[in-house]
Amino acid sequence: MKPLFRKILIANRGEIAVRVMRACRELGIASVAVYSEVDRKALHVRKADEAYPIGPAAASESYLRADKILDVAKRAGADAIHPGYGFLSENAEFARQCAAAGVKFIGPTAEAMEKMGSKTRARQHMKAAGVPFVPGTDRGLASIAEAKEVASRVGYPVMLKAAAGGGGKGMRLVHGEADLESALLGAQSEAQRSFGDGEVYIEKAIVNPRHIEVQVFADEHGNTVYLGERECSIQRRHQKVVEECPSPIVDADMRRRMGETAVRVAQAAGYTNAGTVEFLVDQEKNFYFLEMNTRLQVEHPVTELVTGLDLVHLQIQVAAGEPLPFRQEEVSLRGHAIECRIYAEDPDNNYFPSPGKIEMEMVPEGPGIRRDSGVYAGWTVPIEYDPLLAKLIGYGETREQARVRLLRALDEYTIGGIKTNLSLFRRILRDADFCAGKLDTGFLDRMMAGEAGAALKPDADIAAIAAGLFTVLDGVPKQANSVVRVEESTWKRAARADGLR
Amino acid sequence: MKPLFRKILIANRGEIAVRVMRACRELGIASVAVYSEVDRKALHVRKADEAYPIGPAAASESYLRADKILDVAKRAGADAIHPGYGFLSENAEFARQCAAAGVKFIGPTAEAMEKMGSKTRARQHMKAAGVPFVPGTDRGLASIAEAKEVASRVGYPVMLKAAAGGGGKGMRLVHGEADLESALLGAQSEAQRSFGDGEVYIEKAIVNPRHIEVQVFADEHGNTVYLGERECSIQRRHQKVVEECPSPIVDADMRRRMGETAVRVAQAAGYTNAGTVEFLVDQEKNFYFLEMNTRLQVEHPVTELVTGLDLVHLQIQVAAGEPLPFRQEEVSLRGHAIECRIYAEDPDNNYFPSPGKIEMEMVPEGPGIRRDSGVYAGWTVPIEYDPLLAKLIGYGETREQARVRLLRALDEYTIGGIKTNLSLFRRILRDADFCAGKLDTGFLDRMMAGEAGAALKPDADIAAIAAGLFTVLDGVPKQANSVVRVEESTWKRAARADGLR
Amino acid sequence: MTYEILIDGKKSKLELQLIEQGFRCVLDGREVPVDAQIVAPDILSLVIGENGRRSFEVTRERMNDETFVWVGNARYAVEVRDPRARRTAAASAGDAAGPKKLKAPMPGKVVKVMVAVGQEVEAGQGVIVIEAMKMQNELKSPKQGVVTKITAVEGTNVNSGDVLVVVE
Amino acid sequence: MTYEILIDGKKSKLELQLIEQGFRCVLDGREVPVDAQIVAPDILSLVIGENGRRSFEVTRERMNDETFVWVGNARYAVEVRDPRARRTAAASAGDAAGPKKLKAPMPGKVVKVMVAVGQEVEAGQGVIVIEAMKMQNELKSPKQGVVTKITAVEGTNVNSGDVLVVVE
Repeated sequence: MKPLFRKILIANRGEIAVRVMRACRELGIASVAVYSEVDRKALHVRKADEAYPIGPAAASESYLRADKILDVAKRAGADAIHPGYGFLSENAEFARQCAAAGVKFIGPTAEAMEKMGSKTRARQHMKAAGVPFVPGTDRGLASIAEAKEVASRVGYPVMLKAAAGGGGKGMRLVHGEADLESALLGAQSEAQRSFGDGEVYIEKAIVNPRHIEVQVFADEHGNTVYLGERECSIQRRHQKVVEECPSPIVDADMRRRMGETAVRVAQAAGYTNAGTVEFLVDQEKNFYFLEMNTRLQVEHPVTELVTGLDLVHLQIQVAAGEPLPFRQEEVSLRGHAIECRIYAEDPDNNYFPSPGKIEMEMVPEGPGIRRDSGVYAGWTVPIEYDPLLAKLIGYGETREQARVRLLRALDEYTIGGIKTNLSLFRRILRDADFCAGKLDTGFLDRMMAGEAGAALKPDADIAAIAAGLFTVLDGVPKQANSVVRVEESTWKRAARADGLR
Repeated sequence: MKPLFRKILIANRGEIAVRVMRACRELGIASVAVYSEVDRKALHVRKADEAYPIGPAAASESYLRADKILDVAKRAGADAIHPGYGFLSENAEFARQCAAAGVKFIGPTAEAMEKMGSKTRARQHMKAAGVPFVPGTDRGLASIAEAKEVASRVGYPVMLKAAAGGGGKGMRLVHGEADLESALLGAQSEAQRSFGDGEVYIEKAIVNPRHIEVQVFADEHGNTVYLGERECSIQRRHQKVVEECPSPIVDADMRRRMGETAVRVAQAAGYTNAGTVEFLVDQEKNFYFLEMNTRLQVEHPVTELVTGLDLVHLQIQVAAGEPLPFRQEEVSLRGHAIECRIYAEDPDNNYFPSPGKIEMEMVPEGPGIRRDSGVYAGWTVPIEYDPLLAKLIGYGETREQARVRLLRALDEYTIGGIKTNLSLFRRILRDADFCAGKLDTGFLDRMMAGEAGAALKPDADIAAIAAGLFTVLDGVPKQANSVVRVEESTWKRAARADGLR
Repeated sequence: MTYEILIDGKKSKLELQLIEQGFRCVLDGREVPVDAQIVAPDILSLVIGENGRRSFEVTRERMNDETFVWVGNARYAVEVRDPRARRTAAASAGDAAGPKKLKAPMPGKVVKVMVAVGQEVEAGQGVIVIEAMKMQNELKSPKQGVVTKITAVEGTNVNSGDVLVVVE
Repeated sequence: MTYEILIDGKKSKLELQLIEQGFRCVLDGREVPVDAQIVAPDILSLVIGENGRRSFEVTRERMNDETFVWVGNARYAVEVRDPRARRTAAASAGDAAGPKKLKAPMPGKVVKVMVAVGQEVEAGQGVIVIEAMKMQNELKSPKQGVVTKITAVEGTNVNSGDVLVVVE
């Protein structure tokens, strides 16, 4: 069998670089790591077949430097580049440079990225493909009369937004017609002040939406499929924290409708390889196109576990020109998977990032548990990059089984030396709304605002006894010889040590 | 929801005890460990909610002592006992004592075990249920004429076996009628000498059979299902080494026929809970009943991965009186799983057991990999028990994907301080016959007899350089403070140390 | 041997006496049957009790100059005072009256020093901003007083536990 | 610094010289660009070469008094002779003429001692049977000679590396 590629450069770091390298190893393809000055000892360098330094710690001087990465690809003789997520993964110019250098970019074409890169351009393409958007106007409102007409047509509450806007300026949430006129005037003058442009338009306000995304895959022969959805409503500071597949509220019919819409989005952009179409879903389960992510997502493992597919293998196969090895009707979802993103952040300090040296790591294993990690005990998590340490994914026959398996795995998981958000997941996974599948993008803020239930610390006595015993046993000399006699107990050594005092 | 049980005692040790405890934790049930004198620090004691000593290292004084175990169950207030595999798991008397003590034995009834415990009794029950056996006679041959008649009816080659036999005494393989008479006389006189009983019978000789088994599950309400098969032909000294699901040669029709036969076997015995029906399969894919294992098998994870079910959860649910939560037609196999049994044994010394202290363990993780382990770095593997350390299981969309994922995981797996058979799996999984699915019970002996291909050692230069560097770096003092400056490299410290010399 | 042990600030008295099969353990006057084994560096397996022998895995974590133990999912700050070293321990226990050091709670880059030497500060007043992983964190004065020393320099990296400012 | 290194018995000469950015490494007269980092105790990350910078993870394993390194899946027996300690190393290298110790290759129980002190044995002749995990293993004499000492006692447990018999 001809190998798909000879050598793949992974233009990334952390868990995703390791995950791609594992796929390369499995497919008999050599892997090339690149690393910044602070990443020489990183796990992705240890796991690679070759490794090249690309400059200082700042990503702008290393992982974002297309020129350096292409230079390494040339030196190493790599015939493909996997960009992972983040960094250069959605950079059309980089994809174009790869093509020019004769190195296959494992992802969509630069053209497809550009079609999706700008929200307004994406919107035009998608409208043409009949993709649903949040109802409203695209252009500025000419009068209060028009505003009233549109608002009553789409239904209250509505959101007024500055056309030139961003950052919440010129935005107003309006609950009924009585408030519309003053809100419009306020929004227009704020927009004028902020952006020098008073144009304001209306969208239906989606209250407490769910964030649900559809995984799509397209080969280079015109075949495009959807691979189920992911529920990503549990977010903090617009960052996903927990994702699952399938969504607790999506049934077979809704899945098909969302999936077919997502496929139309991909086809309208001439999309190839893995991509994700994000939707907002309102409380009546209407879904609206939000944007397309033109790369592999962090949360792809939940889709892998439920579809039984390996998305990175598929990415590499499709990039090598192979057709998708299955048709839409052969894709089936079985069971349920939930992912927790383990971050280096301090739960006692508003989840502020907590880089530093990992002094200890006890990791979970066993039935239904997958861990994709980018770190190890002894590794110093640098201050320069994303705080994602690892992803812990639980699979089960049912959502409930996936949940309890994850809780069991969290019990087995300890990271010492730096702070992590492990305790957050213990709380989320036991939350009544979570258990009931009642999720929306406000879930996490509501949970955090609620009773913390004062971290359970029932074993202070045990802690006290253990603290004393650790102190006593520290005084026991380590054996010079690492082979310990079966019969020889810690106690005998302690007794001898005591005798010496 | 009422918990299934309040507290389960696990009457076992090693990986299976840990695996059952994980299920207990997931189901909200407290777990009770028992341990012998050498197992105080064993992983199953560390993972349990409660732990009780039950005597000296010898299993006959501890793990096989029904009285001690039932006494612990009473003291701890356990309302169920999970026996794991081995030890007391197939001991009908123990199951009966549990029932008498009011503690639920998680497994079949004593009566069902007894029906299956004796091969001749099992054979009678199975004949009545129309289960296929290797063709031949059940009773002694009256004459050479009868022998010729039976042999030509079942077809050559045939096996002559002493009715009172065992250990190969009084056995003869006969390839054609010309050899039959002298072989029969020889077998009869050998049987007479060995057992005081010259009775000899004929069976069709199954040449290079496959060993394929069917997982069955029965609840206490009369529902019995089969959960696919496992191919277990790769054996050494009659011990399974690699198992997979599904079998490379079983198609949907054969699976249904084997499955329905296995269900008839279970029903004929009034069987409940998890059980396995073992078959010999000849080269024409005829299958013959061998025996029934009335417990959870070591290799159950491959069935779990391919069916998406958790067999230990199911065992506990069924033992608590719940009906099976699915019907036969809802069971589906998806993908392929392969298990490697990691043993403490020395590949350079005829795979002789190698207990001792595990000084180092680097374990594989990531997509499609499950590891069920009973050990940890720092643990001393005792000399008294089975050498199974852990099970490494690979899952994939296809058999090939499972295979390459396992090979990748084996690359990530290092155990130091004791010898293990990890290298054996690297060889098996790359063997051409294995890759082609050409398996039978002679596979492993043939492979071992073939070219070892002289263990590949292409990196002696790297080893030499590393050995020197380790020696130099040993001279570098460890920092007193565990916090290492990001900027401070090993080299600077080495330079300082050098300067001090 | 008797220890004074602080768990999350709460004081206990622990007596540990070496006996044939391990330790005799008395916590605040109550005898607790304990079977303890070190299973790996900083990991202790404890079985507590006679009937109802509960099994615990306790992990010790050292972070900068603090020590914590994990019992299951819960993390406890611990301080052990050896009676023989009592004077030292007592002397080093800082109180509100002395100088207080503000230490970096995590590695990062000092992006702003908001005070000057000699300046009066309130307890809880922001004095330093550290950036890590693209987020900024304002560190606050540990007490009311006067800034007597500033070791943090804007634009430089610091490690977890480094002293940044001293307030007296 | 120059070392004599034996890998699976094959001798190499390795020069390691400390320079600004690490080591200058010359193996058997050939300069090899090396970037080495200890990532954990006994685990070394090596990147070798200038173009085609190959990455290796090398793990050191100590078993009884032998040392091995793993490079990928392959395990190499190593012996490092420091030139400054050369005489000691040479002196301790046993040869066929001297006494040879038969050591237990794994922990187990001595079930049979098949020789007596003063008895002549052939190289490869079975002298001791050890049982572990229900399997018996016959240990063979390391050389032809006379049994001068037997420390193994039937029915007792031994550890890996324990001397069982000396043949001279």
